[in-house]
Amino acid sequence: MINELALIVFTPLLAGVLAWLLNIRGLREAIGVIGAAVPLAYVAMLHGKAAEGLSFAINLGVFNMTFALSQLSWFFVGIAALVGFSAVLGLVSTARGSYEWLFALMSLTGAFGVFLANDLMTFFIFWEIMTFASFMMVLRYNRQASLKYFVLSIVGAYAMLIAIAFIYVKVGSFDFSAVRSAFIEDAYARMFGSATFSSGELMTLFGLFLVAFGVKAGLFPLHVWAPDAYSETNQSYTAMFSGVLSKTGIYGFIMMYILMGTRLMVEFGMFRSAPKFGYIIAFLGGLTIIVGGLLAALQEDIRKLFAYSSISQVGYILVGIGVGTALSMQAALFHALSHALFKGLFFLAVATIVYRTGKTTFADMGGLAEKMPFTFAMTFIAILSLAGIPPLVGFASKWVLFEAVISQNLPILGGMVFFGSAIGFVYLIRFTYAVWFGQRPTDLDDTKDAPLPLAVGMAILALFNVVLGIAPGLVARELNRIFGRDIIGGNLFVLDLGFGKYNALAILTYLIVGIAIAGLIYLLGAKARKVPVTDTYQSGNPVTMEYNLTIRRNFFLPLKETLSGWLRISFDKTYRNIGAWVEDFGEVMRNYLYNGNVQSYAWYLLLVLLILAIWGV
Amino acid sequence: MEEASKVSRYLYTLIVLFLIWLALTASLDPQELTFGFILSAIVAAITYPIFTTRGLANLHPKRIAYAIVYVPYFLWAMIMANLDVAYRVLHPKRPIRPGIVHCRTVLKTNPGKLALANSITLTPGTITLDVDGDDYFIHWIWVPDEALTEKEEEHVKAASEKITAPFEKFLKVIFE
Amino acid sequence: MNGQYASLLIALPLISAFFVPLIKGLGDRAVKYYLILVTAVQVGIAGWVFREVYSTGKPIIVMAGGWNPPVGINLYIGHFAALFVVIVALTSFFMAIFSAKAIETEPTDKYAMLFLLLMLGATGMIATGDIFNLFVFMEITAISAYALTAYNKTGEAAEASLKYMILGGIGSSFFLVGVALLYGATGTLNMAQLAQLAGGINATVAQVSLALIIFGLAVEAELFPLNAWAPDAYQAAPHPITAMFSAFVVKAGLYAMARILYILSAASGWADITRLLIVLGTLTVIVGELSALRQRDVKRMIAYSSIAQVGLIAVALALGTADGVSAGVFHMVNHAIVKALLFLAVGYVGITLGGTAVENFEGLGKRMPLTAFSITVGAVAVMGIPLFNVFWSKVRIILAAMDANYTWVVALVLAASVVEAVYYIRLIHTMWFTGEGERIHENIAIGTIALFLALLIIFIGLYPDYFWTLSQKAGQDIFNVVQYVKNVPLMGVGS
Amino acid sequence: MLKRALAIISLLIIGYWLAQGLAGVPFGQDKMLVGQYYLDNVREQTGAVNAVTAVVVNYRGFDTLGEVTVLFIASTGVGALLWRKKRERTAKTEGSVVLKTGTELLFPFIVLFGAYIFIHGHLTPGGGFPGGATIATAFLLLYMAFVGYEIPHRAFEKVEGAAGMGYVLVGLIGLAIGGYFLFDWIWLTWKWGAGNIGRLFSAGFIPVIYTLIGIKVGTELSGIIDNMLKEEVGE
Amino acid sequence: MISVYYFGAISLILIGLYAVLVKKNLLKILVGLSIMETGVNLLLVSIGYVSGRSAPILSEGIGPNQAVDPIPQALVLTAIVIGVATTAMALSAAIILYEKYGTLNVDEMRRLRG
Amino acid sequence: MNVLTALGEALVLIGTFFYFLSALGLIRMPDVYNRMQTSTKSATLGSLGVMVGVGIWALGEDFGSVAWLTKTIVIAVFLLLTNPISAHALIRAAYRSGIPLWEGSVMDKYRDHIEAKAKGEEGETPKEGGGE
Amino acid sequence: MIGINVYLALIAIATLLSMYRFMAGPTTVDRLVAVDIMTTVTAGLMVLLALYYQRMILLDVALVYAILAFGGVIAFARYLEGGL
Ligand code: NA
Ligand code: NA
Repeated sequence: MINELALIVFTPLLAGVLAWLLNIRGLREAIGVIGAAVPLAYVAMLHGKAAEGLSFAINLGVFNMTFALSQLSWFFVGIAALVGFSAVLGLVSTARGSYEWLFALMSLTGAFGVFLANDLMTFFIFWEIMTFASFMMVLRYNRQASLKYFVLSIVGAYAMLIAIAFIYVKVGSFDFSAVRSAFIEDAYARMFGSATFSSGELMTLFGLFLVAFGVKAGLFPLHVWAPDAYSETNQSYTAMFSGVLSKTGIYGFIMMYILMGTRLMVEFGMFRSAPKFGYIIAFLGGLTIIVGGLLAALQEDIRKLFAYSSISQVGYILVGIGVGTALSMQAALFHALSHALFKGLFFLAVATIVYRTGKTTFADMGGLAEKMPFTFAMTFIAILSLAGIPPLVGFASKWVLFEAVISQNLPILGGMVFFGSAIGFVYLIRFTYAVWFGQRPTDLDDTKDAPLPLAVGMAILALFNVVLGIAPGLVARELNRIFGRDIIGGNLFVLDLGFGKYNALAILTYLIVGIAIAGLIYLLGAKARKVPVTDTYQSGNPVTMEYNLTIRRNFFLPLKETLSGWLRISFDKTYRNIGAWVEDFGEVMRNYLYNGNVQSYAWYLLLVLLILAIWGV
Repeated sequence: MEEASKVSRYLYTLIVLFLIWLALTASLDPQELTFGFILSAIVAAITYPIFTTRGLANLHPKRIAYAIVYVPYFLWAMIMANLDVAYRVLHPKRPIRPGIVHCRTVLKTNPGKLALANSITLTPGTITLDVDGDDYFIHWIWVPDEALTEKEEEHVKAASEKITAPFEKFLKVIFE
Repeated sequence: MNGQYASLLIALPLISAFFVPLIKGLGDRAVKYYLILVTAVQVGIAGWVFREVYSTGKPIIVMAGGWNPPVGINLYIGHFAALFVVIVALTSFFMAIFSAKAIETEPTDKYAMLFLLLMLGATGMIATGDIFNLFVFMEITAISAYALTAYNKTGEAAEASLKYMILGGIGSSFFLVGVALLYGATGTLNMAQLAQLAGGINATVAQVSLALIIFGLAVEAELFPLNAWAPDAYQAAPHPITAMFSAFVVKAGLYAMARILYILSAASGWADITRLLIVLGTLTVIVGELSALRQRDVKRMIAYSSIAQVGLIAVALALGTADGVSAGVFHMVNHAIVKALLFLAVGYVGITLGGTAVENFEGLGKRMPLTAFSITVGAVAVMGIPLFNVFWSKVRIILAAMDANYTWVVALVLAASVVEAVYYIRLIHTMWFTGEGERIHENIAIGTIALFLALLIIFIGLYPDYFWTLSQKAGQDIFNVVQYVKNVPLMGVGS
Repeated sequence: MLKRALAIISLLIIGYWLAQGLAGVPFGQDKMLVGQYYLDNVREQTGAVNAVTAVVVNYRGFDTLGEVTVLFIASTGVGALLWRKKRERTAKTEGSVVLKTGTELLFPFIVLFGAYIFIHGHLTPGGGFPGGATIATAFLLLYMAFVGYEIPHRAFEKVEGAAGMGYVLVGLIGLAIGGYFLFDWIWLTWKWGAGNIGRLFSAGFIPVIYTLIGIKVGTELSGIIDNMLKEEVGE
Repeated sequence: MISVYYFGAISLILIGLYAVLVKKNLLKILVGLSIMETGVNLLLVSIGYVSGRSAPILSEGIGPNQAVDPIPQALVLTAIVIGVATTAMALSAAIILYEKYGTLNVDEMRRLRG
Repeated sequence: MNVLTALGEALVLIGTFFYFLSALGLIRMPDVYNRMQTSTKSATLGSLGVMVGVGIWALGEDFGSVAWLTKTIVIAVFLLLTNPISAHALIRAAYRSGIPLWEGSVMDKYRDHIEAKAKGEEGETPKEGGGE
Repeated sequence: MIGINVYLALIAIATLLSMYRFMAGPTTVDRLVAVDIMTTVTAGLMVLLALYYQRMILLDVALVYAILAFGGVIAFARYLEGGL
């Protein structure tokens, strides 16, 4: 019997390669779906078996590649398998050729590998596989976007590599447990005398990891790749990209806590009730929420909107992680789950829209609710979930997060989190109205509803949004298992934090009752005049395009103008300038050094001889 | 001048080469002699068409006798030439009156012309600049008054008498 | 079979090269097939030598003329040489096949001879145990490389060749001065005996000779700023030859540098030289990558990339640790495979589409999918993506460098790798996602080689154990000088 | 000017450095280790009296094989680079009769002397390379004197190749007979010329190899001269 | 005090290198390289010299302890041939270069660059 | 000291003196043509003296053998044959490469000859132009 | 061998003077003539040294040298007159 973990990790890759090699329409889709279904099935089977210490190793000679299943990794693998499977269903409809099957499934393998890795090198290897595969998905659509993504990713990856190599050199092992105990020992050593890792080294390590995981998670100001990359690829794949891949960054931060948290805490101490180093993460997370949210509001392209929204949401998770209490961690994990669920759902919906209409900007859309009722229904669940409307899963996680942050007396972070929710409403309203309601352009009259695979994918995610929203205790139970103690109390429907309580069932009941009453009123009340969405009213004055504040075009222009000063500070541009500078520098240098004149080259030789001579005597 | 038979030419070449070999090794060791003979035979086989046209006829006793007499005659001329040159080099006023003169030879064979040209080059203040058919053009460090005439034929006659004629009487016998 | 038969590695290419004039009359085709045949036999001999060395674990010491070293010259075919003669032979074999298609310029018979002698030179450099003999083989390699660089007889080819000759000439002169000093100080040219006597050499002599020898070899090993000939030569040489340059000619130089470095590790001034080499190696990486960044000619771009990788290998070899050397050797192996593939594929594009300018690569994915795929695999491998071979050796080098406290080197090298990723990604994008074109029939033989190399890249990427073990043994062969000296049956002359 | 000054200063520094190094290996001092071994054993072990030759052909025969190869590469390389579809001599002036005749007379002598040099390589200085160079000089003179002269290329190339093969074959016979590549089977196995040291038929395979090298070098250098002196002409 | 032979050898090497560094004519540069090689060869021979000893040809009454080191001389023979070979190659390449570029000035030999 | 060594040494002395004279001519003469006049013949004679002198000298020493003499004679004959040829080739090269005669020269019959020849051959074989 | 130093001195002076002509030129043929003289003188020197060291083998060297030098001078001369 092949090890379950190996199956989880390698089935998608195998399926991807097979699908790519066979490249027969229909067959490759089937193989792809199986490739994503097998891990999901195994994850489901392994539920509750994390304590059994399931592990797996491949001896590569170069080193031992090890995998192990823990509660934490089960949780993340679960998210990845679920969202990945749904995204793969989406791909059945939207994938353009075997190329995408190969790399989509390869990136899934990467993510599984990252979550299941039991040593730093394995972690890094799968991190790279995942990055590379996702990059290839973007490359096909847009060279510029993919380059930006890849360069930032690789900068992050190499930062991680240096950090890992550094730890390896000091500790002599890649193994998580060995590294962890080494750091804990070192923490004691620090407290009672001299430590192996100096303060500067630790700061460097932390910085390197911050860059490494920050890039992947989309932490401000390393987020600039995400909007382009998320939008410039297959939108079904984006569901996986945003839902799964960005979680590896989160997972990385958590691993950093686990491996060297104690040591860092001992070295750098606390800021208020959060560890100092964590506060940096949290603060950047807060900025990420704000920046992502504001920019999301200003987008004219739905793909971009959700890309920025995604960034913003990951900010929440990072705040939770940064605050560093058990509860905030749990909140972060919880929100990671809900974010994967609702953002996955969103992107599948976007994929459906793009697939059916071929359009991506608000200006070209409108009134689709009528034409795509199922998709609209799914999107509506996602909207509610993201906006944090009970009893959907988004509310539960956000509520825990709020409570966790506020209870720690961290007002700035609290404010940031709150602001994030507000701005979330702003861009969701626009999306809701501009795409689904209002006047429908005539060329969208023939738009059909979601194709079956996409529909199934959305349905699965929607189901989880609802079920886990109503029964958040399911999640809480898993989270408590990870921490080995009951941090969030309550039962299946009730979350009890000790100082606050949330009863999803009760809220559901109120909601149903409320809706029933409203429906009753609607049915019994005065007959409203039904206006077809194609019916347009225009009062006498012609609308000028320059300042056309329809909901579909430049709706938030005033906001944009207000923020114009801030918007000019663009990290994206800074990075691009750095890139251009490097290229120019390379060009100048190469033309200067390799000027073609062999006599200059002979002088180089003389120079080296001179150095040797001066050095030698 | 007609060509001798191949055998004659080959044998002549072989003899000359083997003699040179003997001079080079100056050894009567049978190993050297055997090998030298074989080698001379091989090299002669390759080179005799270039080396000689007249073959064994070169070894005619009269020729050899004249050649033997020519050596001291020429050496004497050469030493005289060198003393003359020494005088011109060491003389503070550097007494020179150079020019290119035109001579004519009666020699017909190429080896004869070569010998003449080399002899000229090595003797009194003369260097053979070019040989074109029977015409020799010679750089002369002291053109005598007799040769300074404008009339071509007179000039050639005067120059030839001074330069080529002294050697020709020997060379004619040796090479013609 | 007697280990002395390993001398066939030298004898076969030589006698085969000398034989070419005798069969030249049979025509170009015949000469090309003959070349393939000879290289195939060479692969066989190399394979036998490899098996012999790795199965017994003992090096083969070929004693020319039957004289024990240091009286005679010996070949030392240890784990490194045994591994690399296979690489040399195999690459040559592939390139011989490629040459059948790629070489149209006459005179083909001369090409075949020079080709064989280039292979011979590199083999000898790797195998020899005598420092002056190393010089001879280095010159054999270099002069055949000069000739082959200019083989296309264009002005550019002659220019590149002349640059190569001038810089190579300076390098080899100073190398020889170093050898002269070393000989003057020890009275021997045998490397094993030199290793024994190195500690006792007068400090100044040791410093100067070591510096000069390394300087000379660094020109061949393409270290910045001594490598300015390299991009031109790579660009101008016939495509199969470029592949050989990158796959093993430069490797032979690197090996020689490492071998002598460790042979003389007892010499004073050693640490300074290694430090300088690391600095130069790092600069090589950076300058190479930056120079490749905006290249419009893909062959030249890959040439710069190759130079950059060579710098990385030099860094690894100069770290002065067993891990570093092993990692360097591993990278040599991987890089040889990858660059053979890349230059093969790029060269094939060059001869099929009339040039290697980047414009010719637009739509290559549609026109020549197999070739484009090969280039992609190669490019991805060089970038250091896991599941491809180069990743493992890069990681090993980085670990070794960190271990030796060269964090700044690692940081700079990795920064340069980012640049490398950028231009390779651009190439991949150009091939697959721009341009259009009719499908062109791709040569089966070349396609098979490319596919084989690509699969090898992936195989090592998935299962690096075997090659890593080989590399470790080969690295030990270079690093463990004590063992090296023990292995050479030195007779008691003097010492 | 600045460049020249810089060059001179740099070179002086480098020169000083080299001199420092050389000061450690004093001139005229006996630094021999392996060299003394050769001097002590050369007669018995190789049968040659010229120790340099014994080192070149026998003890360090591998170098010489390489050296032969280098020259072969040069000849091949020059041939490859200067190869054109149609090439001819394009001399503007004929050689004079003096030069022509002189060459005709000297040619056999120089060839013979070249052969003398390589055949006596084990007894006197010289050997295959000077001997070959001397023979090539003979051909050079032919080229100088006769603007229409050409060596028979094909034959020369074949001889060149065959001589090279001969060298390797001698080495391989050593491998077969004595167990080592380039083993001097004539001297060490067959003991030929044992009573002859200092005479022509001695020194094992050294004269054999020198003869092969001499022929090879002679044809090679002639080939190089031929290639250098011809230019491409239109069809 | 450095011996005159060493001094000469180093001087030749440096003079050759100087020519390579400043002369613009390719042929002069190649001559410079040859001068360097000559210097190196002289150095090799000088290193093998032993005061008061003769050429290592053990005839005419010269015994093993009256001869200089044969090795450097053997090496020089090899080095000379290698030098000749390189020069021949360089001249051929220079001929092509002159054919194609019409110049031997190294400053104009710069089509491959960057 | 016997007759042979004395004779040999005398010849060597004369030979080396002519070497010196030859080089002196190289310095003192005004142009290349006249330098060759004074130098090449002195050098040849010098060589003759030195070579044969050494051969004879060696015969008088106890290590000497007849081989010394035969070999030195071969060398001497070689130089006697080749030195005038190279002198001739050089002076021809000087003339044909356009080096003018010394201003004190009194005549140049060769130029007349070349010009006449060029005129005669014009139109027939334009390739064979002769000198310049 | 009383006078050997005198002969060597004369040869040395001759070589130096030729060297001067080689450096000073002014024409290429001047330099070539200087080389020709130098090689002739050097051949003589080699023969003298053979006597001095009592090594007949050096005579062979002198002859090889003379042959190669002759070939070289002829080649250069022919090159200068356009005869290649
Ligand atoms: Na004369
Ligand atoms: Na001469």
